[in-house]
Amino acid sequence: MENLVYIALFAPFVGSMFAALFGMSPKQTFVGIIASSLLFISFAASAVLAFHVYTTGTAIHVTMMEWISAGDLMIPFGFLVDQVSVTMMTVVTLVSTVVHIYSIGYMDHDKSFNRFFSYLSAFVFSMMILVMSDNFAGLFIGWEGVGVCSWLLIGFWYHKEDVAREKNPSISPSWAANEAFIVNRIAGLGMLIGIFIIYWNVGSLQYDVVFADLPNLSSSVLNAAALALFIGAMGKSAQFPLHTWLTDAMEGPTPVSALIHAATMVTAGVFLIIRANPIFSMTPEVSFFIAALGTFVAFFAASMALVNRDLKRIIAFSTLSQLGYMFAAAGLGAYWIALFHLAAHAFFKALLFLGAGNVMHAMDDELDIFKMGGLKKAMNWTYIYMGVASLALAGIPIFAGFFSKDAIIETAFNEGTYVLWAILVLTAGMTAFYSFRQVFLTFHGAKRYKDEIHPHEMYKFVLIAMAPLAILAVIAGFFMGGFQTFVTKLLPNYEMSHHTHELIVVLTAVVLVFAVGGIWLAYKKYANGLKRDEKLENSFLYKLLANQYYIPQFYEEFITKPYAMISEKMWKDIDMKIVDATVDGIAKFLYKSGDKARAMQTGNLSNYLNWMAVGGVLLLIVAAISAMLA
Amino acid sequence: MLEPINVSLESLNLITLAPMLIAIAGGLIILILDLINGKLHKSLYVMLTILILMVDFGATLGLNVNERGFFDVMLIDGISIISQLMIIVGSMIFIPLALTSKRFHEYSYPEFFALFLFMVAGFQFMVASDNLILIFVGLETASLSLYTLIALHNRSNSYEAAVKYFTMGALAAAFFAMGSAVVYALTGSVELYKVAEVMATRLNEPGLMIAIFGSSVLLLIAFSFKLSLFPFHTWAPDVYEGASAPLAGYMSVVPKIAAFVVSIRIFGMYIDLGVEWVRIVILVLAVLTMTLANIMALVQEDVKRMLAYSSISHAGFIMAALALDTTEGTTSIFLYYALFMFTNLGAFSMLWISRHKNRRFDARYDHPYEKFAGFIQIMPIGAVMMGLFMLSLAGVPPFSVFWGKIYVMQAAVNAGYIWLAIVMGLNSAIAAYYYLKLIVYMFLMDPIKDVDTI
Amino acid sequence: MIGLSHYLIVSALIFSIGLIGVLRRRNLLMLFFATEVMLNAVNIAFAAISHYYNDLTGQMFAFFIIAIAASEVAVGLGLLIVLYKKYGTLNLDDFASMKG
Amino acid sequence: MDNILSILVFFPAIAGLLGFVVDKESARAYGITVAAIEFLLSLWLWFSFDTANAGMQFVEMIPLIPSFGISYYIGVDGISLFIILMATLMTLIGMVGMSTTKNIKNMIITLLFLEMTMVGVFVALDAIIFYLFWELSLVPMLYIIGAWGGPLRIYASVKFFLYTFTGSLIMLVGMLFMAYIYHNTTGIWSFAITDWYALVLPVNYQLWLFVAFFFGFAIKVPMFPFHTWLPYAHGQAPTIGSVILAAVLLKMGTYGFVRFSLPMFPDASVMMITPIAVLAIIMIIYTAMVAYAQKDIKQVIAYSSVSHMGIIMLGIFAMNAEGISGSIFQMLSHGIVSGALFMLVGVIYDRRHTKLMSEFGGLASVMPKYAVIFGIMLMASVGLPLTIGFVGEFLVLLGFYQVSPIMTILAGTSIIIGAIYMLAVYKKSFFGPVTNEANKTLKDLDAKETWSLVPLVLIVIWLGIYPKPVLEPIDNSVKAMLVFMDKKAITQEAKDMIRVSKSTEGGI
Repeated sequence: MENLVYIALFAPFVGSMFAALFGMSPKQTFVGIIASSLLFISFAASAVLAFHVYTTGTAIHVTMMEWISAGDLMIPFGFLVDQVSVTMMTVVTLVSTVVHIYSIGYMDHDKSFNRFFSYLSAFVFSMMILVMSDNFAGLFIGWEGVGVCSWLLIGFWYHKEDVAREKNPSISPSWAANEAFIVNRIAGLGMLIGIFIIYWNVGSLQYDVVFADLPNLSSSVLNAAALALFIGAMGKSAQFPLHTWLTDAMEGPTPVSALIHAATMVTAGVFLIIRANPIFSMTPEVSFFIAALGTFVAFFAASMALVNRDLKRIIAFSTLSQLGYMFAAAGLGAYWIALFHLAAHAFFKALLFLGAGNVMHAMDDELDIFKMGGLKKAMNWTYIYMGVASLALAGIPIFAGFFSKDAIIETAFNEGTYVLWAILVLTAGMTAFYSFRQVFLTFHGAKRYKDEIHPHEMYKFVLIAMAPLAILAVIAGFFMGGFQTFVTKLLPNYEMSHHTHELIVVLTAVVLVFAVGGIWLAYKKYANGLKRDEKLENSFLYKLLANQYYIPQFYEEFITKPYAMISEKMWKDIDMKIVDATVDGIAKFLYKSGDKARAMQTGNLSNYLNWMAVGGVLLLIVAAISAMLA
Repeated sequence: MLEPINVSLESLNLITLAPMLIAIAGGLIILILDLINGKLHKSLYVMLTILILMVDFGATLGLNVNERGFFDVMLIDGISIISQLMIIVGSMIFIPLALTSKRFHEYSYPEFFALFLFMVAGFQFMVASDNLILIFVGLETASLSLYTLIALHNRSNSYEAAVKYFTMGALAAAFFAMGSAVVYALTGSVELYKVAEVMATRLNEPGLMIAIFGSSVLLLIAFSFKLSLFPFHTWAPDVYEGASAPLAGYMSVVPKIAAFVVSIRIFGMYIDLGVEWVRIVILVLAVLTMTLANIMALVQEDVKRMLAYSSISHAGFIMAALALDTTEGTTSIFLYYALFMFTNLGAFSMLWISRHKNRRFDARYDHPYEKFAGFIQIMPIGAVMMGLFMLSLAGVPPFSVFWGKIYVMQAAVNAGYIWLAIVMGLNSAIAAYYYLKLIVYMFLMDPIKDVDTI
Repeated sequence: MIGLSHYLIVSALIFSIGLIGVLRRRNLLMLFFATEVMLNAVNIAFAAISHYYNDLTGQMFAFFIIAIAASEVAVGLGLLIVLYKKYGTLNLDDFASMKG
Repeated sequence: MDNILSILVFFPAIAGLLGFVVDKESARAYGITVAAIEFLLSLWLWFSFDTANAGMQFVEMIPLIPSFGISYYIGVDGISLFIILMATLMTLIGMVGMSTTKNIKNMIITLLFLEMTMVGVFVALDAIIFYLFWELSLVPMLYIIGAWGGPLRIYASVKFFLYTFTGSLIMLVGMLFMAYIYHNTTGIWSFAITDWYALVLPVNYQLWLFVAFFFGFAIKVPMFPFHTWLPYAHGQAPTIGSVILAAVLLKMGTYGFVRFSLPMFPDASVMMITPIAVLAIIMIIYTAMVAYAQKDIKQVIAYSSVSHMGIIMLGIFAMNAEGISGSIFQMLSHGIVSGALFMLVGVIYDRRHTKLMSEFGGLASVMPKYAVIFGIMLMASVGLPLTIGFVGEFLVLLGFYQVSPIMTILAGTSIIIGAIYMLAVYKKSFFGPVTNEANKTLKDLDAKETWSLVPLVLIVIWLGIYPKPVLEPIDNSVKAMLVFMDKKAITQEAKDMIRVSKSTEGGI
């Protein structure tokens, strides 16, 4: 079994290195194929491991070697395959495999094809480290590793120029990449602080040691650690106020968006909360804060998705919103539900993104859904896939999202946090609306795209590769029970109370009414083509939403620009004019006084003789003073 | 009234006089040789002078430590032997430079060598006696010879220099004489060891403080002049500029050794007696000297003048060690000067070697910095040597003056004068600038071509 | 009765006069005279003190001073002659080619 | 070979002297060979080094001035061993990648002398010998900056020399005072650092001495506000000068703190934690912001050096093994990474004769290999895990967290603002379309450059993944030092603050 762990972990790495070998050469299809097959191997290994863990119920723990040891600190490269990590591994490798195969088709015409696979596999490797590590430092390796890969992949088309924010809200791929990296670094600092707190209070960073030692810690320490770790999670999972990078990250190639910015990396924050659930379950205040923030983000992101016109950004907002759901669940203590939603979401959201990728491919990279329409005929399969994914996202029964999301909403009710519950229900309706607004605007109605564009369906193998995701998006929900028994061997179980159980039908019905209502509204408005409402589009609220509450502008005006300005000032005014000038000033002062002093050297003998006399007097004075003092 | 005094030859201990007598005799031999044959080449005189100095050196080495001689006016203690040796060695290094000269004719005068030997004898008298009369005679013999040697350089600047030096020297001599008179009035003796004894008994007499005060200040003026301490240093830059480069280097070292030895004897006595303000006055002088000379050296355009100011600053350094009046302090003076001697003489000699007949670069100066621009390309070995001398003067380890510097600083620290050590350190840092400036010109700049000044 | 202190006062006065001469005079020759005056003031002091202590050392010192003053004059005048030949003047203010 | 240290110190110097004879055309090959032999010798030193022994090894002692207690006393422990290795490595790499052609022979000879002084500083166990090499290292560097530098080279080199010289003279006074106290207490003159360690000083003496040494070290580091010589020196120095300056010379300052200040003045060091940490945090944040404002790539890296040195300073004063070991490791990592970055800037400077970011853009398209290596070094510089940059930074911040959480958070912003300026550089120069016509025909790395950079990349990754071979000896020596400091400290605060690792609690 140990070998399988290493195979699952290192197969993507080998794939990445292999692709990197050809990184600077022209496109080689076999690079993509080999990378994909290696990922499949990794997936297979993960699946076997999952089966093993499922059947035996025991975790596999391996320690590869020592990494850092200094003082009392000892950090190994240790890997832990238990119920939680094996779930993540399977989901990650599965989605990754699909995305890899998809990319062979999607990146077909890109000259940096090989490089792309190198980055993509490297990402999977980092993600695997993140989920498999048996200690916080190892988690942090993966954490930063996925950050870098995300940076590389968002900025994959680095050669694009910066444009004004009005033209492209993300300015340029390289800009978006840097934004993502820096925002994640802010969160990374929080994470590091969390690690420090844990180390200095426990003396180790191993999960098992730390969790065993938690009861000995004071609540303030626990709160601080939980909060710091959550700040880390906020960055990676793009929670408010660190959310802006996620929509900008859509500058990357679509498979990247599907894999990294929907299915896997962004859920790392949720994973962290689940992984560290012993800490969070001991800090109810922080947990509640997480739940509240999650709920807020769910609503907040959904509201922005309502009016957005960018195909990928809508999905990005929906990702953000769903992450909010997951945090809400995790914050309320329903860790396994959060994990379940995480997995289900990974399937349908990746599917949705890949579908969007197909559309982009067909539309010559057009992203504005106002300029699409009527694609149903040309892209039947894509239409079906996206429809399925949207149904799942909207939480329509039998689809995966129905089970997972409903459970979260019920949890909110069950915990007695009715405000959260109400918001989540409302958000569910909004989710249904914007998902179907997008589907209808894209596929229904008359065509609004330019005539020179000839939409066509994606390659066959790509469509086939997407099938597993579609199937899972439909059926994943039925494994909920099994999943619960599986992961609750490790995670605390969460059952609805009796009271909730009684009301379950009513609760489900309420959610369904909102979901179906949302779809119906979207259908009414958009199914028969786009009818633009100038008045609405000019209203304050619409503009506020369309401009993402002006938060990016706010950041630019109040953080980015002042930072640049202060930096400039510090350099030119403080460093040059004060610090350096003082040093030079001392030198100049000495030099000037030299100039003054040499004036005594007139060259005139008479002056010199006078100086001697003056000197004599001076000596007398000094002598007199010192004699008096003595 | 007058009783006949029987003087036995043994009690005179004439051997103590031998070194000086050898030098004087040597000078006379040279003069006589010139009388016999006026056409002898200077190389003969150079070698002869070296030989005489060698004999002198040997004679000094042969002296027994802690003896007195010649009516007890000669004092042969460790200080006197070591300083005599240093004076002779310094002179021996200086003299061969005469051989290199082709264009300047001062070295072709045999009188030059005779005067030089008399001067050496004068210095030796100064250091080998604690009798104020003999010190005075030695001082004047040496000084008068030195004035003449400067004037022999035979340029209008050198006359001006000689006259400036002479006039100020005469004034200083007067102060010295007056100071001695006051000491004599106080104690009835001019032998320093007796003076110390008598003064120790009279130190607490009321009203005498003024006299002690006067004597010390007058003597201090005289020696501050010799040691070129601020503000009695004014002659030094001009005289160094006017004198030939090696002589300037010589002046910055050897006469100062002699003057320091006398200062140690005289002012050491005062400090030992517990006259604390002498120490304070000397410290003030020392700090002023090293600092002001340093900052004046910063702005010099001429390397020779810069070196002049730097020598003044170094003298300030040493003077501070003198004020400590500890064994270490005194030792450090000799160590410092021994190391400084080679370096500074070397630096001045390099100026001598690099001289031009015409002032190509500057209307006034012989050795402006511009002249040394790109020196490494013109004269690589010379530039490297000059660079080493500069680094050494700046106190960069492991070059010689660094060791002198830490010894002096250590002495200051040990005597409890940490602030003094810090002042010395900061001054070394300031000084590094102007030494570095020359290095920068020599190594980092390109030669200036086609300068059509005079 | 004229005592030691009177001699010393006279000596100090003459010394001061000489000093002032040195400081104020512009002509080199006069300046040399002034230094001679100072040395002679010292001689007076030495002679007087010598008498007071009934000790010959002071007189010896005075003799040496006289001798040295003489040689100083010899050297000094020699210098002045060359200088005069070169510059045609003995005014101090004219010799200031080296400064700074 | 017991005298391997002496060989290490003097081999390059003698080779430098002999180098005068070597023909100009072959000077480069000669220099590389000598540096390679020196590096192999230092590797040998590492292999014969006893990792388990935390004390001084390969000690040589020849009295020079016995009456004054000055001796040629050298030795190496885990703390200095790797800095020596880095010095020899960076000299070798620098020479391999060197593009200077003007006066190449002088350059080689100067570099070899510089190598002697660098190794000398790190092996010296006698304060005077230490000081000697310390000061002597200024001279070759002055020459390198002054002779091969940019338009302001003379100003920059003189400023560098005088600034550091001033600081070290104050340090010299401190050393002399230390020797004096030692003499007063024991009656013996000694400048041996190990002897000085044994001396327990009253707190006020410790403070004054600490301050005196501080000036020497802080200017060298350079700590805020003494850092302004550095941007000039780097800005004007030729590539090789910047590489050595950043990689090795700056480390002398921080090494000095570890070698002198901590074990000699434990109480004063503990008392000075807050002031030094404040300065270090200012260094970290302030210079990182200044770096962001720069227009010139090299200046960015120069200021980033100051920022990283702030991290190192912080770690040294963490007073626990995590922080100090991390600090020393960070010295190595900063040496290698900033050295590599300066070489990378040199690569582009050789091609375009400009270092202004505005001149570039889109380099990743024309020079992919260059972009990759730059990218790796950038990531190492911002402290990405599994690169060398992370280990040190992580340990330092971890270590200092124990001292002050708030200050650690402030210092930790370095991982954010470090990323900001480095990514800004990368974006401006490497990303975007190739707008400047002159950049379209740029050649990618040639063999010479690749050969000099690839080893560094390998080290960056190797030590990022498996730092143990280096970290372990460092850690052993640091632990021993902490035990010693704890034993020596006289005030209770110091004893409380100095944290002895559990594994060494019972003493060594």
